[in-house]
Amino acid sequence: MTDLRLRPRDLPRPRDLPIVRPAGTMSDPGPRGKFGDHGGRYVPESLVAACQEVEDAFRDAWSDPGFRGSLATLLAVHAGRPTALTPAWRLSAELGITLLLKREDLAHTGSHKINNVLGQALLATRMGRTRLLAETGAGQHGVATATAAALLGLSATVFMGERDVERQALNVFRMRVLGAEVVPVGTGSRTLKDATSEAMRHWVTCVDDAYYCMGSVVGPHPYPWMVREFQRVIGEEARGQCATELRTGVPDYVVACVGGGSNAAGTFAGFADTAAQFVGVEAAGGAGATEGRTGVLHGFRSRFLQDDDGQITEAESIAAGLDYPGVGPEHAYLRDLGRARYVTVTDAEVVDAALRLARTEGILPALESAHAVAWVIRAAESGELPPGATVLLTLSGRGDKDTATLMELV
Amino acid sequence: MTDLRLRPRDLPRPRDLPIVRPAGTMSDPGPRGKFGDHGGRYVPESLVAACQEVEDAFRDAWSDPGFRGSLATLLAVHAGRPTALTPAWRLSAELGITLLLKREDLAHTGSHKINNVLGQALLATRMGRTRLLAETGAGQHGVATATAAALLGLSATVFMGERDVERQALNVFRMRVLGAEVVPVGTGSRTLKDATSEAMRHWVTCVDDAYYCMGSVVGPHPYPWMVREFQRVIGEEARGQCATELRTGVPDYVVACVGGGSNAAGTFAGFADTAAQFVGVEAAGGAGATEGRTGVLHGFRSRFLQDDDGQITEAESIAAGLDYPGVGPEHAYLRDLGRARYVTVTDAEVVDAALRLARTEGILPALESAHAVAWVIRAAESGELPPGATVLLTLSGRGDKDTATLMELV
Amino acid sequence: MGLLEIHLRQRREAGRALLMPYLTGAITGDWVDYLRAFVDAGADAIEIGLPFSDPTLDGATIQEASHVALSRGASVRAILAGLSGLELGVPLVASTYQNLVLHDGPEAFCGALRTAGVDGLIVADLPLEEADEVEQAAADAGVDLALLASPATPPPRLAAIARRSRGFVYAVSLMGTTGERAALSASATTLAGQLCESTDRPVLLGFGISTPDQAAQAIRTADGVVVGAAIMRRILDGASPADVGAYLAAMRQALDQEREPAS
Amino acid sequence: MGLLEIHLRQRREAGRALLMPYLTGAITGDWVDYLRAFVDAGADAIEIGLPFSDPTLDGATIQEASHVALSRGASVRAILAGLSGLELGVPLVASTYQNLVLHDGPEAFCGALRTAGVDGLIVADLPLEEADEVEQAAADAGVDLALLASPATPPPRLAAIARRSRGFVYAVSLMGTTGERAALSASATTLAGQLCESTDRPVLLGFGISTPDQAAQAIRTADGVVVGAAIMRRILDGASPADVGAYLAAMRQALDQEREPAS
Ligand SMILES: Cc1ncc(COP(=O)(O)O)c(C=O)c1O
Ligand SMILES: Cc1ncc(COP(=O)(O)O)c(C=O)c1O
Repeated sequence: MTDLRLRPRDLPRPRDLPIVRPAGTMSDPGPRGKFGDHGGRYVPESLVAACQEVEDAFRDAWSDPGFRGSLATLLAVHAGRPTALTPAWRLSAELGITLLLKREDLAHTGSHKINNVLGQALLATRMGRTRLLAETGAGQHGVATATAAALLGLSATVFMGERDVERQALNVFRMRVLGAEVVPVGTGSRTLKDATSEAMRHWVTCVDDAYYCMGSVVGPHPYPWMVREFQRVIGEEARGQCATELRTGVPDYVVACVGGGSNAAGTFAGFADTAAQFVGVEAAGGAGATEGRTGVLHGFRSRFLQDDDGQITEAESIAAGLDYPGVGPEHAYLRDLGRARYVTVTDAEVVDAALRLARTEGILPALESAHAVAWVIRAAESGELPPGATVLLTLSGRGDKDTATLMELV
Repeated sequence: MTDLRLRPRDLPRPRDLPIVRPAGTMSDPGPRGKFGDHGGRYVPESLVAACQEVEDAFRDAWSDPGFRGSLATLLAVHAGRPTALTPAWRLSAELGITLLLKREDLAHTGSHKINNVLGQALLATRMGRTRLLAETGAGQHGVATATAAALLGLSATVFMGERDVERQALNVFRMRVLGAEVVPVGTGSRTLKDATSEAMRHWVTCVDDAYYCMGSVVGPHPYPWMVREFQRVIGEEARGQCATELRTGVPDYVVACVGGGSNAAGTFAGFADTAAQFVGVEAAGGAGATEGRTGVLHGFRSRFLQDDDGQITEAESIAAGLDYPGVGPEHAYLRDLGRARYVTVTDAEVVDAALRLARTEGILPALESAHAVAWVIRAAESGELPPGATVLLTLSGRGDKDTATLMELV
Repeated sequence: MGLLEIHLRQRREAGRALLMPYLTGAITGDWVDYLRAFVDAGADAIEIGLPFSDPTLDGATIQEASHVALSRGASVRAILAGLSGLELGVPLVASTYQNLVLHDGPEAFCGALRTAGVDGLIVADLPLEEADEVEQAAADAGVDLALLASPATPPPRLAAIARRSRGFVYAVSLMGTTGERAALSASATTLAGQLCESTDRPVLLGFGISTPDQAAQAIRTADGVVVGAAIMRRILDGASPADVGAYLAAMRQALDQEREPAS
Repeated sequence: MGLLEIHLRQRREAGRALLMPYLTGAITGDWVDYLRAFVDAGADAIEIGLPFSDPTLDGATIQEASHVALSRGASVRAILAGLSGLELGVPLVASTYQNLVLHDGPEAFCGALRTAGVDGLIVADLPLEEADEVEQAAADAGVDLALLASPATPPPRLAAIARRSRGFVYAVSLMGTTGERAALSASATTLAGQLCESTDRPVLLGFGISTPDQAAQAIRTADGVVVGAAIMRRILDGASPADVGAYLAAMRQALDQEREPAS
């Protein structure tokens, strides 16, 4: 290691990065973590102190140029940031619009999840934690968590519903190869919702050595805010890239798929102070923002799919990463404000969109990301998007993981 | 498309890129395409004119800043270049060396193959061809070819051995989703060697509309040279990145795996004028450069695995991409010159190395790339690499495609 | 002071260790019979779980119980209807998660509790900071909102919880979920001790208390115990109201003996 | 001028259309009997394939034949040994791929041909630019190295090929691999015409010629034909030397008739 300028022991180290302190929408939700009526910290008393510790550590880290510099370094040298902005030439021509793709599929491990996870893992290290806990649905967040843990020498325990363990055997194996322990969860629907519940139950038992690494802009304060901040890099990079690629500088529309909503939140955040119209695209079967009603789950208040008795219902989407019955609290708020719209597309539209993008641009998107593509196609073809409109779309991940699913359908 | 500065119809377009005209080793092999005794154009007369056309077009394009600019644009906006240079912190510390990874696994489609394919596809377009032909083994080159074809609106036909079609069902499906036709080849060993033969047979029948897109630094002149030039971007980027990361500027060793040898050639090319020691790592079961003897196959003279009668024998490696009985002619030449060494590692060492990199750096490499890692580990642990040595290793691709193979073993 | 707290204070002042058994509402067709058995065995109050689909503070047993009850069609409405008009002689405390409180709104929810004769409320995922609205609604309806304290709660915050809690303070004995445990944790005694020092409100210790011995040990510092998973485990395994009654009676006896060892 | 070319020129000058049947060496145990049948049916020369593992210029039939022969243990050495001392009365032309020529080196290879009584050589993947070394070795051994010309070869290059070729010029009738075809391609006639105009060396047209009619049509411009896959297909399907002889005799007759329609 004698000849390496960049060393792990240099992490975190100061860098002269200016720290952006955003104001207005999509800024700091304050000590209560409130996005309008949403958000908050609805956790058992046993977890209140742990959440507070995470919040304190994050506030401290996020205002420390050293931490920001280390994270920027990891994102660049390990995760491959900045990711490209790809003009979807042929699809744009077919649709009569200008479609730009922010290529999170090119990030290490294949989706935007790594941005957040590297941030949280670095924070965990700073807090002296030696272990990461996480929930995962499709396995993308689990793989990212296992990756960050390996990189920083932490151990990782990932909770995953038994049904997902079966459906996503390859990702389970990837996590294990990366050294993570995968715990199958047999309760409830045996999918993401229950994996999250179980991870929170486990967290209570080990708050002193374990750090809970949440996979989306959900959970108790400070998670929705912190994860959005760690995903902000998507929007900020895209903002700069659009400024170069587009004559208008800012796109007319900013579109992303919404499961919990982290890739969308990170993207929107980069354009919060612009006139760009925000569109969050949900799965028809997991449309927390579009069809959910106010509720509390997993530590936060937001919109959730529920039955008439107030029991949470199961989400059902071809995209495992969108199989969550709720939506991040900030999305519920952006919807209340009218700052963002939330729309849904069907599984069939999603499969068509994925295949179309593959054939026009040579990019097979994750089925999650294909939701955003599907909406743009529908909206352009129906005239809802005016001809010539400029659209930035975050392609949150690559479709390799979905090949088996597609093979059964096509 | 009204608001997009970067348009497909702008391709190719001039850019003020200086055109590097390298001299000395790893430069232009001349009109005969000779690397010492190796290389050349050993094709049936029916293909001579086609090869000449490709050579003429490539010479013309490669000296045209417009072509180079277009390619650079495609590589940046579509394939995600430059790729990161990642210090392998934890493994370096364990081995007592400085190991830097050139991250071709982060390139679009998951390996370095896209660099070459975008170059050739752009050339095909320039030549007025409407169709790409390619051979593929593991399917990485096939997927890259299908991707480039989709992006540039070309059709693609990919020849693949029947055994590989079975073993690599997911990549076959990816190619088809991208719109390519996959032709299973049932002759001979029903793997890469035979797929290549069959693709060449097919090419003879359609030289006027089809462009043969070769997947490595093999084949008749100008392919070994051209593919090396298209892969040179790996070495040139790495050269610049090493200059920043390493106090010495240039690494002591430059290491890459060798199937046909394109990722190695592209990497070496960036360091041809330095004192860096080049090491090409072959599969013990596919060691054309290490154990092959002089021969001619698929249009070029080089080293090939052969039996006592001069019949080509089958390569056998856990890494499908290294399952080729020969090696690019320039590698045979670099070996003759003593400029590069070629070594082998066993399947068992490769699996260990892949798992070790996953656990220390959070990067699961392609089994092909894990060959290079395996050699570095062995050489560092045996003292063959002096303590403190600086090593640049090209990580040619990601391991996702190999998960099924690993699952059976681990 | 609400009826629940008045009742618990009176019993405590009478020298009695408090016993609050738990039942997941509508766990069986004859679930109300369990409540009667609880009273007969000497319960001082009864906690009724209003089952939620995603009980993040509950261990395997109460998760299973919630699941069974929901599969049988349990709902807040149906359970409260089942409680209405029961004259058990001890106060009832509803226990649930915030999503169900929010469903018709805290006011309607607390009003419904009142109507059903429920005097207290526990919301597992409603910490101090988020409690205002429910606190107000509960107070308006005359329902005591009992807050939870945990071993992770720092002392100043413990005081605030004790101050704002109504009915009693629920001391969570350990860092974990509900469920039987082999022994009472050290943290249980510490927490109960801290709480009893900072408030004269009844302090009930819960989570993991499974045996008469553990219960007896618990009330050396706390005012009483909550017994949940140990009961539900038996019921899920087929125990009748009489069986559970016998189990609780033994616990009652151990508690009484602990308070008055001589008699 | 080598023996092969002298022989072919003599026959052509005698007004005879040249017929060169092909056999994959060692395709069966009695493979030499096929050669005798070829001669009896009126072959003017015989092409002997030295099978290579990776015959990139061959279609399915000759690929299969090569594979069968190699599976039976065929090798250059064994095939040449089998040819040694055969007195067939027509010249033999070895046909193979460059890797086998290179294996012991062009000199040793050509020397071995000479020793076995082989007068000519065709190397499928050895175009003009790469031919020097083999050309020299062949010349030194007194073996005629016949070069191939194809429909894609531009005229100036055709001339160079015709000039440097020895024995004959092999005109590849179409852009494709060896194998039977339903009809003679237009490119065949064009190419043979161009070649015959630019050289007086015998021009043999090959690739795809399968029927007596096609052969007759071919020699309207070319000096003769090579018949390969059509023969090997029959042998792979079980045809005996006599069967193949009959097939070739019909072709011989068609050729003769085409040259002297009156007689
Ligand atoms: C590729 C991809 N996109 C999107 C999502 C949804 O997450 P979020 O809404 O937080 O961006 C996931 C979750 O697994 C994912 O894997
Ligand atoms: C990831 C990867 N690395 C290496 C190779 C070998 O090719 P080359 O030696 O041309 O770099 C392949 C071929 O498929 C590959 O997929």
